[in-house]
Amino acid sequence: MRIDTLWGRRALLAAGAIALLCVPLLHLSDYTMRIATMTCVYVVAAAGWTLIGGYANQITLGQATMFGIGAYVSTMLFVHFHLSPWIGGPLGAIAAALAAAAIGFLVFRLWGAYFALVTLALAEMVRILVEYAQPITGGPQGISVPFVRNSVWLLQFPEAKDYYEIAALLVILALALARGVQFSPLGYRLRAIRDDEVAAKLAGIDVFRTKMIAFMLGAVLSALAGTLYAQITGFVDPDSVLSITLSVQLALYAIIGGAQVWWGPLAGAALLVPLGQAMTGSGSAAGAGLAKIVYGLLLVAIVVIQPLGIAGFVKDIRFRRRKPAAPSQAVTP
Amino acid sequence: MLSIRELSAWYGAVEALHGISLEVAEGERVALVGSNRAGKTTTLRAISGLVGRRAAELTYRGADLQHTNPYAIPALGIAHVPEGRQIFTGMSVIDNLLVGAYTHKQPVQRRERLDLVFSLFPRLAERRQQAGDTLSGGEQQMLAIGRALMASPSLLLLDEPSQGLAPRIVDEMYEALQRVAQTGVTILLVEQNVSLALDFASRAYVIENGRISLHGSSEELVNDERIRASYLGI
Amino acid sequence: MRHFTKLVAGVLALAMTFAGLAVPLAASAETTVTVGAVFPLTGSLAAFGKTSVQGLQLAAKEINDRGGIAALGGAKINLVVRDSTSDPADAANATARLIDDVHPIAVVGAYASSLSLTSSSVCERRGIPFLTMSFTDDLTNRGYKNTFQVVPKASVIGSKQLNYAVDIAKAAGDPLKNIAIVYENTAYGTSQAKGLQAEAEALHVHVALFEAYPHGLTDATPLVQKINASNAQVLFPISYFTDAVLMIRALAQSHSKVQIVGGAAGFVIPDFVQTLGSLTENIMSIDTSAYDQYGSFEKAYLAAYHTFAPHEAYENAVSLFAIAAALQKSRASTPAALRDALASLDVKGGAFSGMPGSGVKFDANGLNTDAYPVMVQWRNHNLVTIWPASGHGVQAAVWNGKTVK
Amino acid sequence: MAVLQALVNGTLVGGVYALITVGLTLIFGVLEIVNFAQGEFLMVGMYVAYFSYVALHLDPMLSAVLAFGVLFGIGAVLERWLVRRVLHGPEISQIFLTVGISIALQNAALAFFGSDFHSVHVPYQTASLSLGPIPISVPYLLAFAWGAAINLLLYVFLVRTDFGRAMRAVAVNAVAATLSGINVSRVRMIAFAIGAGLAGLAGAVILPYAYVYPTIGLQYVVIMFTIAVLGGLGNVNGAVIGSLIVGITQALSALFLPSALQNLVVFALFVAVLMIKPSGLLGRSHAH
Repeated sequence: MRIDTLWGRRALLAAGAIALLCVPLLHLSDYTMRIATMTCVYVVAAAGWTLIGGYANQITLGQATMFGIGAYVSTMLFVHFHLSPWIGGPLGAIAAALAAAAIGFLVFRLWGAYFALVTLALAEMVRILVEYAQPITGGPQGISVPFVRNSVWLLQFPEAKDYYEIAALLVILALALARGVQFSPLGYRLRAIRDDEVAAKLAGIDVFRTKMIAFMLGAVLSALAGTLYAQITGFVDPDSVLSITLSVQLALYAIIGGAQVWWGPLAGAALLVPLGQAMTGSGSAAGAGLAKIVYGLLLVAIVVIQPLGIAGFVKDIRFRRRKPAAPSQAVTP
Repeated sequence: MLSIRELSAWYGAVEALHGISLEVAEGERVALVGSNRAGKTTTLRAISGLVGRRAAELTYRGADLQHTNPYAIPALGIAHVPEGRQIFTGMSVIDNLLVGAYTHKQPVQRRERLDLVFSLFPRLAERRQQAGDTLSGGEQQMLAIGRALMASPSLLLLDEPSQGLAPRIVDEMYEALQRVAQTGVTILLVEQNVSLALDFASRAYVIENGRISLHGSSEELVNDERIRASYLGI
Repeated sequence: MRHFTKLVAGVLALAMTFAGLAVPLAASAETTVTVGAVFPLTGSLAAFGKTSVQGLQLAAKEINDRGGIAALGGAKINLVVRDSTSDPADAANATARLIDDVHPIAVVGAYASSLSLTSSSVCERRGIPFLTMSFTDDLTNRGYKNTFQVVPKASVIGSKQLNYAVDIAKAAGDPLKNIAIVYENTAYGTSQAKGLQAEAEALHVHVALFEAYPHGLTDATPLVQKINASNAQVLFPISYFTDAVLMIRALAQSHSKVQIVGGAAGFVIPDFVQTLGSLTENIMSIDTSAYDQYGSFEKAYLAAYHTFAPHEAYENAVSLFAIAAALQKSRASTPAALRDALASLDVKGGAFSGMPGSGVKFDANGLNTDAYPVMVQWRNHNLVTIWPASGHGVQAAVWNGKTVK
Repeated sequence: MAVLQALVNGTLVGGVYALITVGLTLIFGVLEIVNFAQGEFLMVGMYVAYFSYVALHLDPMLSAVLAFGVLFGIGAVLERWLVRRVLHGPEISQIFLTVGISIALQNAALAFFGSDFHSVHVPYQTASLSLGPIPISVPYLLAFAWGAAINLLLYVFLVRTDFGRAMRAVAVNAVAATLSGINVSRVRMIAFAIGAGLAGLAGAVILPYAYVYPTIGLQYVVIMFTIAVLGGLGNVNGAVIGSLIVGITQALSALFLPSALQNLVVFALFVAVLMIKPSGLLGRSHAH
């Protein structure tokens, strides 16, 4: 079945969005809903990575910085000034966008591996500074978000699952943005940069500006996800929201799902977050270790077989694409 | 010694050569001429296995090149001087030459080859410790040829040796190539400068859009109307 | 290509198998009481999660071997262990899942303060008692009804670390004037160092060096250079094992003779003496339990794991013993009833003897008010309790080579 | 005096860093991929040395050779079966393939060796020599000596031997190297294997003053990247210079700044250098 008309596609997307919002009607267990909620948070954060890392192939290993800024700014405003996360979250997003502008200004002229490693170093610098600025940030001890009361205005609910609808709405918003960008002139410019930056420049694209817009938009998404994360877990510390591990994870979700399409983060996080959770169930270190070996091997297998991730597999199936029979061996430099 | 029948070649999925046939005999100097993007470079790359290719026959001294790994081809006696020189930047002249002698490990033989190269291109001897990319264009071309000669080839594939060089340097280069040929090395030359090529070679093939359109002795071709009109500008 | 598709299929199949294994069989509820345990079994804290779980398992075995909970018809403790990983959010997830899956009557966890903070939040929201031996003050500062901290909190540990050292130094006739404090830049390090610093100020001891360093050092020489330059009489390092090892080796290399008074954690585990050997001789450390008083638990641990029981193993066992005692007293069959029983618990001696104060009694915030820290010292590859001098079975301290009477 | 001591310490540590980093640099130089699993190779090397010590009472300074061999083998296999497949693939695959390998190795170590900390006991562990009033740590000195020896050997190998020259040729221009009769795939495999082997060797050599557990690689990997990029990825001499700069910077900054900010200075230096020279101190510029 293929739905090719514009209205058909729109209807399908709307149905998907409604389905996402209706998940609580299934009466799943608290834990399952908790994971569904966390998955939504990571979808949004990974979508932030996709805008720059996937669409423009600027592989940043510092997206946790944006997530962390979102988590910290809203939490600090909440704890110190009793400001609702509904205000603190957007302020955090603005702060993340500004941080993205500053970082982008430094790194956008670097290519490939250098870009990746410098974003990693800058993210580490942010983590060190947050740990050092203890009076404001709580330092390495982090900040516990006090549970004031069950309140929509304070974005405080007793259970993680109660955040589901908000998280799902944010997912719809984030994916709508990602999809909008993908098919907009900005998306074409980003793709041109991904395919060949020099050619894009020659074709008159303002490469720096294009990357910057995508990076800042991505920062906003990841920061909003960070705000929600802080409210759900009730605790932020540098190790959990500013770590290299988180940066790598966000990129992984996007890549496994398919970094070049808007729904990649959704597919990736929806597969990996529950899988990762399922694997931590084991009660012994050896068992837990073995489970995570599988996780590593899965990643290895996917990048080797299909660098375009799940989206690549889907494309192969939809177009029954066959590679032309390769003639005898050729060497590429 | 080099026999090619029905050779086709691809860049990815794009076919760039459409079944060309070509012969080079022991000790001959053969030129392959044609306009830009006609398939000259691709032919040489197909012989060396740098592009995907298929042929009814692609043999050198009886060895089937289609079933030989690209890196094993130089050991059969074929040395390829690629388009654009492709010297190893950042490595010294002497190191570039020694990499060329990678398949020839005996020190005595290397010494002899080095002496030969330095006698052909004395300027390389002067600059032996200099980094390859600090040389002038002509010197870089000499280095590329010298590197190929280090492997003691019996067949030399030359891709556009005159490209981007001053006329005086080109003359110097071709004088050196004459001397190389006199040592018994067979030469298959790709050259955009057709008069230069026909001057140097005894036979030539004309390639157009991935197909051989004409071939014959250099004398015949120099006098051919079509050649004179299209390539020699007479 | 095909064989890679197979590889993916294989990997997925394996993953599913693990996922399947993780779902426990429904426990037969009649004769067992299910207690959850959430500890880091993977990631950088895995080593401590492992020893914690070992302690819990021994405690469960001891309780069950003695006939289970007599008041509940000899019900056996069914301990269900889950990996919190070393990440706070995952610790919360693991706790939520544990509660959904096995409906434990209580949860014990999660060694590290950051993990316990999120894990206890989940338990609070679900009304399940959460027992912990994590140190941080935050745990029992939040007004939670269901969090019980069996050990003294970090600020108290920090202040006693200095307080005892001052007393020991005075008893040795070498009053403490000038000290160096170095601490790892983590929740544990900073909160304990603050307690230490406040106490130093109160007692007018000069802090010549107050230095945080990033956890996970690759090289301790710059830090050691600073320590040596401070000319401190005593060094108070608050470190996990890895940094402690680098620091003590680098101190030895620089011929430093400074008296070390460690801040528990890395200084009081079997790995410490196994790795550093005789370099540990006479190193002191503040601690939350008294090794020489563990009794039968100590013997059982030694027999099972061939090392002495580290404090986290014992203190987590104490959590389980406290649960057992509360169940015995109240015949509780629900988490809420158990919570109330724990809140009014007051037990002494027996299995609790290894806790200084040898008892468990929680205040309104869930902090064990019976517990206080002790000073321990490495002697001939063993830990002995040396302070407060009035305690039971306390040995004489050795201060800068001098035996204190 | 304190400055002098810091310089000596910084130089020693820098020498050790050079040993740890040189493999990463070699791999990038020849294969143009950043190996995120290099820290885990170091970890495996440490375990090799640890188990050699337990089973055979071999000093890590000697079992370093064994660690090199083991990691050489692992590196060769990984290159042959996995890395090779992404060399011409998108950058994303290149980065995340090695990330996947590192996750798998870390957890394999956890599953098979357990989460305990391990170290060795050697007589020189806490020994130090005196250079005037300045004590010099013997284990650091030995590790430094290994670092110097390895870098010298590698230099001689790359400059004086045919295979080393071939490796440099492949790094610069794989097509021209093929035309010179060099089996490029094999050279890359061996370069990766040597790079992995050197990480293993480094792991063994630092074991006398450090310790090993499954996630130890994470502690070293960021500093490795910093040094490699600072010196110019792919440039072996650059790695040595970068190592010394980082080692000395860390030691000196500790004199004036809180230890907690020590790495901030290193990262700041690193970012600053790249702003001025985007390919690192000795890096060649890339036409990408």
